[in-house]
Amino acid sequence: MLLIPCPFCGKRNESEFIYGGPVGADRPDPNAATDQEWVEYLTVMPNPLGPVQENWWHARGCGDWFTIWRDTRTHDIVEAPDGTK
Amino acid sequence: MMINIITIMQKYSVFSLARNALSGHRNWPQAWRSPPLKDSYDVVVIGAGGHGLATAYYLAKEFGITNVAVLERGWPGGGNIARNTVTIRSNYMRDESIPFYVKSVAMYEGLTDDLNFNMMHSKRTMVDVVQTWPKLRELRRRQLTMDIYGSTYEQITTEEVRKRIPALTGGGPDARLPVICGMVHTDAGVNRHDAVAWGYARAADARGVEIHQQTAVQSLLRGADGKIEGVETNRGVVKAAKVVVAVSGHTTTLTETAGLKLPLRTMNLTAFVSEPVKPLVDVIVNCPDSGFYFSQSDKGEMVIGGAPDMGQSFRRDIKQHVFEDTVAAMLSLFPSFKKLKLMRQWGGHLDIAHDASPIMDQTDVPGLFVTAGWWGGYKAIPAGGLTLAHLVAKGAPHPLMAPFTLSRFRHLDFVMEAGTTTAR
Amino acid sequence: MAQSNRRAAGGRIDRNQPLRFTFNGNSYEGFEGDTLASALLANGVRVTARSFKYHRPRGIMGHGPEEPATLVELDGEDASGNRPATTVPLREGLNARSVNCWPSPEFDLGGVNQLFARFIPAGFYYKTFKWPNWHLFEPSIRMAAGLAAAPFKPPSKGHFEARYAHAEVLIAGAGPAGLKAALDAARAGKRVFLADEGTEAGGSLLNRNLTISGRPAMDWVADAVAELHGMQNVTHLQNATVWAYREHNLLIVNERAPEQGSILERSWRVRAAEVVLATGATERAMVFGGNDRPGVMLASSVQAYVNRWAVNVGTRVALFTNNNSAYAVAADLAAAGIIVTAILDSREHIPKEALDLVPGLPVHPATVAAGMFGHKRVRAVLAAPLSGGASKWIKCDVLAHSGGWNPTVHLWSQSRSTLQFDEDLAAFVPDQAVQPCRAVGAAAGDLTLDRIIDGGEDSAYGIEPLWRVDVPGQRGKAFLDIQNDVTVSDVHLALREGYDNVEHVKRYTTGGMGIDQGKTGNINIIGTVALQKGLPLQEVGTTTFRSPYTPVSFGAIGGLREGWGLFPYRHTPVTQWNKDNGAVMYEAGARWRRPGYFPKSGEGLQDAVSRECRAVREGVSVYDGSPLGTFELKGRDVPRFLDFIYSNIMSNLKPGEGRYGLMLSEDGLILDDGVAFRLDEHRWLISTSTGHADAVNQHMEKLLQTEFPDWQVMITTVTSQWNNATICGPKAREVMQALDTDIDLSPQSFPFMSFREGAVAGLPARVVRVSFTGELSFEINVAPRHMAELWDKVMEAGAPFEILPVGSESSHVLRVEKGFLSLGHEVDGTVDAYDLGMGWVMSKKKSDYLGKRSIELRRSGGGKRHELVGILPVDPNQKIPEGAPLTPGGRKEATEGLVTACVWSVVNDHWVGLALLENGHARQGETAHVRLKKNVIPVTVTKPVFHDPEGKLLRS
Amino acid sequence: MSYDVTFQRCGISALFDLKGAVDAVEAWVGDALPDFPDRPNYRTGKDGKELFFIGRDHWLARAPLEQEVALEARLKPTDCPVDISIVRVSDTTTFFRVTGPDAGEILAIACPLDLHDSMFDAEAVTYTEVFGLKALVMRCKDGIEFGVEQSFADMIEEYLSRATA
Repeated sequence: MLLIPCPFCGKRNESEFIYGGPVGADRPDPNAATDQEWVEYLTVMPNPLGPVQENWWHARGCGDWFTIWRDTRTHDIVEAPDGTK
Repeated sequence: MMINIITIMQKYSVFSLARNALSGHRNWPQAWRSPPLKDSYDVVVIGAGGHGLATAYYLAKEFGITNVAVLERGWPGGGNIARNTVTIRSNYMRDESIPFYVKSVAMYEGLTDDLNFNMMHSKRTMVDVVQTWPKLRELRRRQLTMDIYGSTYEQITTEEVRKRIPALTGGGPDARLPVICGMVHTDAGVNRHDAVAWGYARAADARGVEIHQQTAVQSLLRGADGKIEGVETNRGVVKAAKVVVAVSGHTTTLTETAGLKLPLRTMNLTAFVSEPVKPLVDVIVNCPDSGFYFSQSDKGEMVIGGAPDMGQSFRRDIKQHVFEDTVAAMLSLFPSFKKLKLMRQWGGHLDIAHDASPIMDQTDVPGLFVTAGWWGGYKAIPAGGLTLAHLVAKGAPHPLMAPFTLSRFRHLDFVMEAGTTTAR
Repeated sequence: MAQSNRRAAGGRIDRNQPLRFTFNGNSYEGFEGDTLASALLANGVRVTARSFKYHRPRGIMGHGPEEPATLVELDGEDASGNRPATTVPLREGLNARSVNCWPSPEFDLGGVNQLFARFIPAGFYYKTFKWPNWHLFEPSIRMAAGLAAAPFKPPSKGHFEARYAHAEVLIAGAGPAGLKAALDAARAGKRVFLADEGTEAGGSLLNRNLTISGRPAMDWVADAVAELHGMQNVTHLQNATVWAYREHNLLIVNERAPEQGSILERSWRVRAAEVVLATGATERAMVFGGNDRPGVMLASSVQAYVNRWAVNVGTRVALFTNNNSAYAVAADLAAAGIIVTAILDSREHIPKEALDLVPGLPVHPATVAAGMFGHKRVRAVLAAPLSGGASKWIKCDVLAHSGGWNPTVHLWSQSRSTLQFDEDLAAFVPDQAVQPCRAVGAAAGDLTLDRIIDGGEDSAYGIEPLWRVDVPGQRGKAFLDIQNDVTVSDVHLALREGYDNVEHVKRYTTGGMGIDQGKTGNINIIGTVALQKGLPLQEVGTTTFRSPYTPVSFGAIGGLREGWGLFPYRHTPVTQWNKDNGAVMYEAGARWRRPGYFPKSGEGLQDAVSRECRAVREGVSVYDGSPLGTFELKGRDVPRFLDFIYSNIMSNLKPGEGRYGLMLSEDGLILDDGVAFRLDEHRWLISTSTGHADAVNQHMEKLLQTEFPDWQVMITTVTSQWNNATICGPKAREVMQALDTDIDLSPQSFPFMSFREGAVAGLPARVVRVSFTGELSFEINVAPRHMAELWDKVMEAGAPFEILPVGSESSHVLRVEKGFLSLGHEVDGTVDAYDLGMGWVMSKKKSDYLGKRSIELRRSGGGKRHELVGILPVDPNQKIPEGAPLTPGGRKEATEGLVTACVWSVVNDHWVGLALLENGHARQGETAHVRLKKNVIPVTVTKPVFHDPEGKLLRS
Repeated sequence: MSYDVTFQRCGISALFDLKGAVDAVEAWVGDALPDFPDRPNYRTGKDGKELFFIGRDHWLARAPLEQEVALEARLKPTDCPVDISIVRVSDTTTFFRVTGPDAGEILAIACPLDLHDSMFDAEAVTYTEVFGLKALVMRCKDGIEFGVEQSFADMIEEYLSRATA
């Protein structure tokens, strides 16, 4: 069970959060992107053997959506969100 | 060549066992050889797990391609196949999936003879314990579609469920989630995961396939024409015009070295076993509404699986809260297990495709094949190995695997299969 | 004969508290402070178990959780199985049995396996039992395997508890090193959590005669414990095993029999800033012929029984060692008046400080034990000089052996911190920590008490590793894993067959896979592999250490969360009324408990549902719609936000107006459907389906906070601020009038899809004209504190119109008759709005909204589409199971669709259904075929609406 | 009872949800409420009213139920400017009190948050988890008070009786 640094509440138990998936590519202009670009944007996510940036929602807390960098090998949080107490 | 290799393989039987017993078991040959690593092969299979070894075996057996090397970073059968809960079943929902798993289950049932290695395949049947009406509707939908493909799924009453699973004393009328009924899948079974890995390894070896342990592939090599050319390993370059990536959770780690992007994410799934006790539960118990399933191994351990963890992970570890959810769900239906003890638990990482269905295909890199996106991939090993071998040998997908090729993503035609996990 | 081996005095037992207990049907007596093992030894019970595979007689070998041989099951109140006898505290009336032998360990029928031993080497089952098939053999194999009987009922009284705790320093182990660490941290004012698996603090000091600065070591322990208990910032638990070390310094502790009312066991989830592992060291076995015979025991255990439990396990003890620690044992035994018949030491040069401990005792350098004489009790040991000289039998009734010491690194390793093989200690010791954690004392490889307490001098340990005895003329099986009956030759066989990785050896031989997880034997397996392969142990490496350190009952892990504590559940103020009025309650979405239908006595489901449907179509009904998800939105950018998340346009709604809409996910799948109302210029109210309220909330917040942080949209969840009673049916308006409201109910001033605020039955209310049934319908929203009152008044005002409460079953029927969408039925992750005949909800004007591009892309692929149609069974009385597939011509081949719903329509007097059918929109009027197992049901394909197609009624 | 505690279902309070930039919200509410807390997850109080700072640009105002009408008249949720949001949510939350010497023991079972006085003092208030649900937790006389989504109240009551059994 991770100890996740919420920018508003500080470190809290993982059970208070809902995982929001890795931070993928920016949303391309749907009217300009090619089919392949669009499919890639939708389906291909970063899957590094190492730090990944991911979204978490403090659903059972202050309601903040924020991102952290978490190392997928160790689960160490290598970069906390800005403004974490 | 093939012939004298086969003679090397000593037939396992009660007679050979007795014969060897008298010689103090000093004459058993190696289950597989350790030949020197050549600098090129017709096919290189990366990963000596279930799917990799099976693919190599069927390449040799069905398509006569024996100049094959299986390269393994660790040791054969040391990956997810050593970490799964050996549940073999074909109760899926969609036309794309059911026939594939029906084939796989049938192949498993004949595997002991085919490989001359005791898989200890035990056709236990699986009982789904149903606790909500929407789940029952979904299972009924599966039932009638499965029937078209000859997979059996019968609804039974709560009383019959309790008769088949005497230890199921929870889930009464006043329970939080009362048991409504059950669904019986008689095709389901369990076997020994080590036997599957070692049996395929031994039989593939006997047909000329080389298995190289402690041989870690660091990157995939492409020629100027963009085609696959071979692999770079900790023991040097190995050339091959065809390379199969069968490395479970690490698929993207490798394919990225060839500049390939795949819709895969690596997640952690855990399992645990209880202390060994005398026979108590004869069937595989699956409780989709509660989010756990288990069976009792021949050694007497309850082998229990639950929901996957949130978030990508290459760390084989236990999420305490996910684990506790599974245990609490189990105790709700099996209160007598409160005094049963946890003996061992572990995690394994696997990659999950965007639509949670497997991917078996030749990639955009000519000559580079992947088999990935397997969760619950153990049950798919024989059919997965056979159909992928077909693709590698013939260059065209086997009809059973056609729905699982990468092309489905081109127009977002996902295979939305609800039957891939009991995760709630 | 009672307690014949009990010493006259001494030991940490209370001789004033005799305890009666039963073992394998015989009754014995022991004392408070005994374990089952110490009491059995005190009573001279030698054979206490039979081994797993060969059913060889076994005795007690250890004195703690490392015990590999004697597993018992307890009957009665604390019934449980597979407990090492060494960890079972004795209590009055304890009733224990050896596992896995019948009728008794003294005479065990399974013993015949010994005759076949040579035919069942490691992995034999992979090679046999193949013909005719495994099923022929499996049942008997299963009966033979498994140890204790399975538990058949839960504890009859008491309960389990799981809780959270937080500490600045968590210390595992209350031996000298752990107590020292606890004192240091506690004195520094830190919040300390100290947990120890034993019944009392002291660790190894409990078993040995040591002094600390001139005083008995246990006095020092008592002082330390007393001081810790005096401090507010210390939590000190005994009988508490730290069994798991998780990520981010979360450790799990299992506390047995806490002094707290009816709590059986308690599980602690401790989050610690720093962890100190003072888990001590475990003595390892020597590997030699007959090393499993009753009477062959770990040297430290023999010492523990003499000192801690005042039990002479034998009268003539021989020792076998490769290090100095056994000499202190010999000294204690001699001091206790036990005859030490020999000290066999595999080392050629024995350090002086060792010899000084045992003046006058017969020490045999460079000599090993090469066999044991005696089947059910040891009588002599075969002493074999390594020089090759003649070996000779030496009398003894106990052989105490020490293969050296393993730091107990299970938790360290679980934390993912690394190990390295220390050549001096000949053991794996902690190396790099990857979490805030350190090991101290013996767990860190520091085996010297003085150093642990006050950094004194290191005294010699002098081990020269001996992984297995290998001399000519060795007699009997040499066991590496006593519990799983794994011998040296099993490991050799595995290696010979190519299973040469340590993990392979473990799996092929099952060595180390027992309940003790090979605490005494694994290192010898690794050593044996290393010798055979000519590798250093570091390269062979260890197998993975997995939680739990020792087995933990599932009850403690589950805590209170079984049953009703497992899944949250939600009630509305009307739930009780519903139950009182005979509602059959269903599990609805989002954990709501809702009425399914209200059967009259003796009435079946179908009759009840039809009766409720008739009321809605012909009279009037009331439905508790409170669980619908509702959100208030406010802010400058709400209009554009709604236009982005709904597929149709919402921004042009006027205050008081509402509109049905569809929410799509970015990849074009249907997320939810619901209604959006504009309350005033800036305030909006949206409703979602019950089951998706949380998902929609998450979806909206994620978009706003991650994609459009500068959009001003403020969302407040009001699901539980508003409950609603929905009056529905042709007579709904009359009931509303009877309820007395200041809202003008005429269709002109209060049309369909509009919203009014006012008083209803004297209560402040929001009334909404939506309809999920196709009938005239008023949704009266009030605050939950008023809901019960409103409900009563509705029933009262509706009585003259024979108003009926209805449940979700009839709602399902009614929506099917209208062809209204139900996410749980028609939406299965493949269909889009066009397939559902809802193209009208897909805005053509908007250049972009969630899901638009993906749906265009998907449809451009030209793949087959399954489209929503109505189906009428050719036989009006033919029911069709929901979920049934449609196949071409009803043949047994790939499906072309499925029946999503099928209900008895009271207005049509006919079973009617909805289906997703390949190319269905173009097939109206055709006959399609539902494929069942035994038969085929022909159905006519129709438009998906069976009642009031123009929608006159709901607008009326 | 193995724990020396009593728990009490207190029902609902007057509760208003406030969102928006702090200046804008402050300007609108004026002196209708206590001063705005300057630290996240802290509360301020004034003549029976309390103000909880429980999220980014997010506050809860709490008062005895009998003050609800008056407070609503002061806060005027329906009239406040577009850039702030005020919603009456009194009915959404049911409050419980766990008091007595062992109150901490019960919260240790229910709540993963470290409620040690050195970590969570008398003025602290925060959303966290209680018996697996989102809950608003704060100290009260002789114990802990927490609020949960009103529809879960029956479940929490049942859970509390099991935990204190």
